[in-house]
Amino acid sequence: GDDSSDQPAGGDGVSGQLTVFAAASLTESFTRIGQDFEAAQGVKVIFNFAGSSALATQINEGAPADVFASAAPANMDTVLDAGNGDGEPVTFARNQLVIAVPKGNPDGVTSLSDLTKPDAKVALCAEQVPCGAAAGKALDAAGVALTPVTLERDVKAALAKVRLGEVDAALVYRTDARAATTDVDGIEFPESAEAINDYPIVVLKDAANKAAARAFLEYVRSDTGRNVLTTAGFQVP
Amino acid sequence: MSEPAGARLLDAHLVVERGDFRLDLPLTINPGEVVALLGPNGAGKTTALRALAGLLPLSAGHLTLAGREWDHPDRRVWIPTERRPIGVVFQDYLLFPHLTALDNVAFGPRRHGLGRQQARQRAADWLTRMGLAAHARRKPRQLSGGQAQRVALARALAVEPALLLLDEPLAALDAGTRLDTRAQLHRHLAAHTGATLLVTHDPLDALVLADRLVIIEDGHVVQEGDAATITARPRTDYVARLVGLNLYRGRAAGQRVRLSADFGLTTGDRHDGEVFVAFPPSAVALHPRQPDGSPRNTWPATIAGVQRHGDNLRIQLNGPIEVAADVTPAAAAQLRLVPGQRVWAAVKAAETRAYPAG
Amino acid sequence: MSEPAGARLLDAHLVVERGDFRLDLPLTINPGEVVALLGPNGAGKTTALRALAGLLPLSAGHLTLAGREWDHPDRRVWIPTERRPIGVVFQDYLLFPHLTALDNVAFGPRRHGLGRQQARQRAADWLTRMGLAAHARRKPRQLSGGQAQRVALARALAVEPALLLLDEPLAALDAGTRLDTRAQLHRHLAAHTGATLLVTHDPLDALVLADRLVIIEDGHVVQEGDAATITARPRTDYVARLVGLNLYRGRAAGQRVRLSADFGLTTGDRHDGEVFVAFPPSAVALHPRQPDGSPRNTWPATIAGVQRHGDNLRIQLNGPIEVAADVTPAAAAQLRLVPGQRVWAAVKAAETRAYPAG
Amino acid sequence: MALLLPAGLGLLFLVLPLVGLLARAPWSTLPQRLTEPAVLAALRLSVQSATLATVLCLALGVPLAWLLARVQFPGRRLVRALVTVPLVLPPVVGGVALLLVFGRRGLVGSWLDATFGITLPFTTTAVVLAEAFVAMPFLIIAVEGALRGADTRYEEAAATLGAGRWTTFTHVTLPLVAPGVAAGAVLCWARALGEFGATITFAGNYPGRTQTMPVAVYLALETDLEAAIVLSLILLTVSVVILASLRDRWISG
Amino acid sequence: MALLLPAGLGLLFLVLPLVGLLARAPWSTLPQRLTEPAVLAALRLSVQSATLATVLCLALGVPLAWLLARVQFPGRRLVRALVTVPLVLPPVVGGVALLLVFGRRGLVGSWLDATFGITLPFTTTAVVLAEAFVAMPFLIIAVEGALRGADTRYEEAAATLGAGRWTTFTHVTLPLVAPGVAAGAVLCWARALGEFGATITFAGNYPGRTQTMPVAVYLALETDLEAAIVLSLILLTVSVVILASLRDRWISG
Ligand SMILES: Nc1ncnc2c1ncn2[C@@H]1O[C@H](COP(=O)(O)OP(=O)(O)OP(=O)(O)O)[C@@H](O)[C@H]1O
Ligand SMILES: Nc1ncnc2c1ncn2[C@@H]1O[C@H](COP(=O)(O)OP(=O)(O)OP(=O)(O)O)[C@@H](O)[C@H]1O
Ligand SMILES: [Mg+2]
Ligand SMILES: [Mg+2]
Repeated sequence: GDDSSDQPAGGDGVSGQLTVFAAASLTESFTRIGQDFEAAQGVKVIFNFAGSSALATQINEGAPADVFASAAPANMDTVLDAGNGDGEPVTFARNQLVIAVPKGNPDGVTSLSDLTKPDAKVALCAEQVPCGAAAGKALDAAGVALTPVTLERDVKAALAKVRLGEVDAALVYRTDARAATTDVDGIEFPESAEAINDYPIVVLKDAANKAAARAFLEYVRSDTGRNVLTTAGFQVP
Repeated sequence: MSEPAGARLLDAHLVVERGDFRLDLPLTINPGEVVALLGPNGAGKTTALRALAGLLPLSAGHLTLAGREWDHPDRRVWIPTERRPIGVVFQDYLLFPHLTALDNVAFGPRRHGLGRQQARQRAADWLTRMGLAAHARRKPRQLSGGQAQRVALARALAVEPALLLLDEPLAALDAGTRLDTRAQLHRHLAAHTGATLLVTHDPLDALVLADRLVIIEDGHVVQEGDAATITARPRTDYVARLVGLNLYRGRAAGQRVRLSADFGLTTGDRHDGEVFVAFPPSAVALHPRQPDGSPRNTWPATIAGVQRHGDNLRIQLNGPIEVAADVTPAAAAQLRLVPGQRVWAAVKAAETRAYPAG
Repeated sequence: MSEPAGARLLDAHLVVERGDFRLDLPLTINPGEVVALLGPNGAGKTTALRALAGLLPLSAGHLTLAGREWDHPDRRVWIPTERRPIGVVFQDYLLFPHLTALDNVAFGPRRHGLGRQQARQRAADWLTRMGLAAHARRKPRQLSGGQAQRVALARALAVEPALLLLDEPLAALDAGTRLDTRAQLHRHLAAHTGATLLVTHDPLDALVLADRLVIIEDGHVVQEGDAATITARPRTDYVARLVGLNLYRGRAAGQRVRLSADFGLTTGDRHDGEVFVAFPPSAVALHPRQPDGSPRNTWPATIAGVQRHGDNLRIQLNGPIEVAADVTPAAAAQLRLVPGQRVWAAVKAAETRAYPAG
Repeated sequence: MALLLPAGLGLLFLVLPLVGLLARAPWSTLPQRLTEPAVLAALRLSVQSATLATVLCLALGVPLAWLLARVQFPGRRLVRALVTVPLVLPPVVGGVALLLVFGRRGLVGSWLDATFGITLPFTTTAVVLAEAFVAMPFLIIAVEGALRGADTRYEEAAATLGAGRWTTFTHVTLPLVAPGVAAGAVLCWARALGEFGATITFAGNYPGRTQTMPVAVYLALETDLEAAIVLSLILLTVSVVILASLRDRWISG
Repeated sequence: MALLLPAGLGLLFLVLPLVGLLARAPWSTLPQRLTEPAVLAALRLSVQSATLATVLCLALGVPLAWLLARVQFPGRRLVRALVTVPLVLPPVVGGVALLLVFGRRGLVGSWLDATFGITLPFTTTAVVLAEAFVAMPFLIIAVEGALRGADTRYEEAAATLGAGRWTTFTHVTLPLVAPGVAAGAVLCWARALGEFGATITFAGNYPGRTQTMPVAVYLALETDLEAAIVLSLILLTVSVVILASLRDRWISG
């Protein structure tokens, strides 16, 4: 293996290497933040991006990690319930639903109720995943009963169905719609305020490099970090 | 049969059950002795050979070679095939298709501890002896049927086995090669101090190569002994056909033998009680009318079939007894021997042989 | 050979190349005729049979049956195997392992358009004729070698082929069954209006079953004709051994034939030029000292080997010519015939036959 | 025995993880899971669609395997390589590829939609197609291997008896390679039964219509590891029981 | 030809989706992708670990297949059924199971950690183990099928020449079933190469250490569908080239 051992110390008394387990939907933002952090602090950051639930399982089975950034509070709770968190998690980002429609909005969708037309094909996320839970809440708030053709396993899959033209609309996160502006338009709707998804982050109990872990947490919530996240479409508290 | 027990190299009583079929074969072979196992198709020859090789376990009985027990179900003794010092030529050769002829023959010597070079050298010697030096590098698929069989023979002999088992080793060879290979085999078997069991259909192979013949039918021994005895005194139809004799069973009173309620023969020998009567097809003369003259056996018969048989014709006759007769083509033409024709058959008493049955 | 071309059912010139080996065999068969193809191992018999069956394409030449071209590479004509009205018995049977004996035999008739019931009925008839009715429901693995071969024969005959191809159909049969099966085969072939090619090693099979013999060596015809001619006048060592004669080639001047620079024989026939000389092993007499008396061929020889041969012994002799001699066991005992012993060989001129070579 | 040691190690390696799952499974919830209608529906759909996919693979894949094993034609190497494509393609990408072809806007799908008004995605048919796409190479490669190992002289014998290629294939070749076909079918069925990525991508996830057990397991994993383990064990038990009963019958038959 | 039609259909069904991918792929980005060090690292890791996993599967799986095909022992039916477990287990659950056994807190893993200080998860070894676990059944079933199809009388002949079980196995049985073993190894390698769920769960997703191509494809799917397609096609091309060159050599050898 070419895994680097202790790096020369730099910055504010933090050094070495840092392992961050982060939700796959954070791949782009966290990669950018990680690079900035490395440059600023001289700490080598290693990411393990995967689904939040898989990460939670890995952590609970003893994976060597310092920080866990989850895409949903539920998976964070799994880790905390097993006693693997060090302190309280903080919410560093929020995501809001939009209606993704093909570029140019051919069906003229403007609200959730437009999705209930009989021949409209709609993709939602499954209720087990955060975007599905959020969609359920939003639909309840709007008082709209909707029968989707599919309950996708994650928001990217739902978005892909729109991009490939298989469905006429899908409820996805604003960040995802923004990343795909070449193919889709994101239509904001008021009820999405009722269904906001929080991204919590925490330092782990078995962290080998707690100093660097805390520094990373702070860096994510610093202006630099917030900037990256906002650009990607997240709301930051 | 009458040797002291100590001289026996192989001492076995093979009992094997295979579905409906049951083999029950006592068998002993002395050092250097070649025993031929003959019998009609399905008699159990291959079954016996497989039991000796350890490819089929005995159901009962025992199998001992040189005082060492190989298989004894009652005592739960069992030596697996690969630890038995045997060599086998299978009825369909079973040459390893992925190895050359040379490597097929070298396979056994390698397993018996020779180095690669030595084993190949020995294999090359054997192939040369078999006249196959030019084919050493061929794969079995590129060999003709007879070439393959000679390679199989070389493969079995190359391990210098204590018990050599041959399942029709010469069946696929052409007449010339057969003569040579038989001669080679004879030379080798004569020098061989181990026991040899030869399964064959060809009486000539058995007569040339074997010291003793064991003939089985339907899993049981029907006759056993040296070639001369068996040739002279067959005891079943199968053996009679094997050695080319007409054979009948009957009740003797002096020279007269009654074969059925209303038919009998006069024989050259005197006996009393159950006997076999045998005479060769060439001893049967055919006549258009009842012959008279010197006292002989005569009876009317109908021609059932005619075949060429070497230079002669072999005539199958129905009548009070079924009999085969050999006549020259000239005689046949003169007698107009066609199926359905009625003729008289005659056999001189002096040409028949009678011997006790049972 | 001398029949008008119109009478020929099969008219072929088979040229096949297989690696180093080249078969070049002109072959014609008339309706109802049985031709036996004989030759040593590796001569190309199976190759010829496969070319006729369409399992190997010709490299050159042609193959016509009943005026219909089956294979003619020059004209790009090719009829695939399944559309040729043939029946084949393979050297290793190739019974379908997943079908019963009955279904193996019924396979061909089914393919030739019979209904399931009719095909099975015909198959059952054939098995009964082959004496295998009791084994109809067995799978090939449960049959003995000879039983399997009879099923293969029934399978080939059941399609009533225009060209019947037999690759050693009787090789695995025991002597008794062989006689019966040969007789049945003979009966069937006699009734068969198609052409039959029989590949065999057994001269007896060839003599009994075939109307004409074609003998090949190394892919080429060396002799061809009816049994009587070939038996009387072999032209190669292989044929001589096949028919059991000693054969030599030499230069004749009257009754004297010079075989080598310093050895010659006196023969019964008069010729001039290149001739063959043949005589049977039984014509060779052995003497402990040079015999005198009536004019005969005598020469000193050394015994190279002794084998039993039927009731007699066959002695292989070295000397100015290599020769086989048959003597009775009694004579052998009297002469003390052991390898290395020096004797005198004698052959009467009247017992030798000379005929032109080339 | 030099062979028994690695064999035992191999078995252990395959079985230990199962033991791990069994140890972790919350057995008390099993009866409740087993009576959930959604679980039963997913189970039935999985078995049905895997079976249909296997039938489809047999119908198309066995002839293709025969083509590869017995017929010389130009481009055979390429075809043989192409057959392995779905093996290596990550299943999710395979699902995307299926959408690109059979989807509403796809190469074939748009034509199907315009001509017959058929749309495949989000239907049970799509589940079968996705599973067949992923599982077919297993069948083809196993059957081709068996065909190459079989003795072609039996086919020659059949030809001399008047059997054409098709009859020879159905009456001689197929019975001879039956164990190989059975092995291939087992692989194919098992792979189809466990298929997840291509299915959820091409057919989506709707309970009772396109939600197979692996999809249900995946979604359960998002919230509840124990529930996912129980569902997996149910799927496993059903398949092992079916395979065990079928394979021994096929093999001995 | 009644066989050519389904064979052609089957081929079309396998190839059309590939055509769809090729049509959609952003070819202009290909050169840039191919020079990205992360892509090359993932490609190398994928090929290496799939090859190692295949070697491991051959070493353990071939003896196990022999055991199943040739030795009568009580519980053989059960063992045969257990072998198919990883086929049906959703790969992610397989990864969880591996964690439960070989993880730092796992049945075997905790002992390994305490005794030797070895932790398997999140290492390249873990990638190989995860791939081997998922791919081994393909090898075992293919080889068992080949062994059952082989003529056991050659093994009898070897025994009469003094060869014990081991020598018979290596010198006679294995060469005879070489095409079957090759087919099984191809299946196994391809399955290992495409493996994703168990790998990312058991070994994680560390570039250069455990990030194989399928894992990279998964991550690319999160951001950019086209990028995922290009990566898949790269993986595909490499594997097809390797398989095409290897298989024809093996089959003719
Ligand atoms: N696997 C089997 N199951 C049941 N019966 C069998 C099996 N194999 C052989 N038999 C039967 O056992 C008997 C003896 O067969 P075996 O092969 O020993 O005969 P054989 O004397 O060698 O005949 P051949 O001269 O034709 O080779 C036959 O009746 C045969 O049908
Ligand atoms: N596949 C092959 N490739 C190359 N040479 C072959 C092949 N098959 C056979 N031969 C060679 O062709 C020649 C003729 O073989 P063929 O099988 O026709 O002989 P045969 O006359 O039938 O012999 P036998 O009486 O031993 O069966 C032999 O020298 C053989 O070695
Ligand atoms: Mg036999
Ligand atoms: Mg031949």
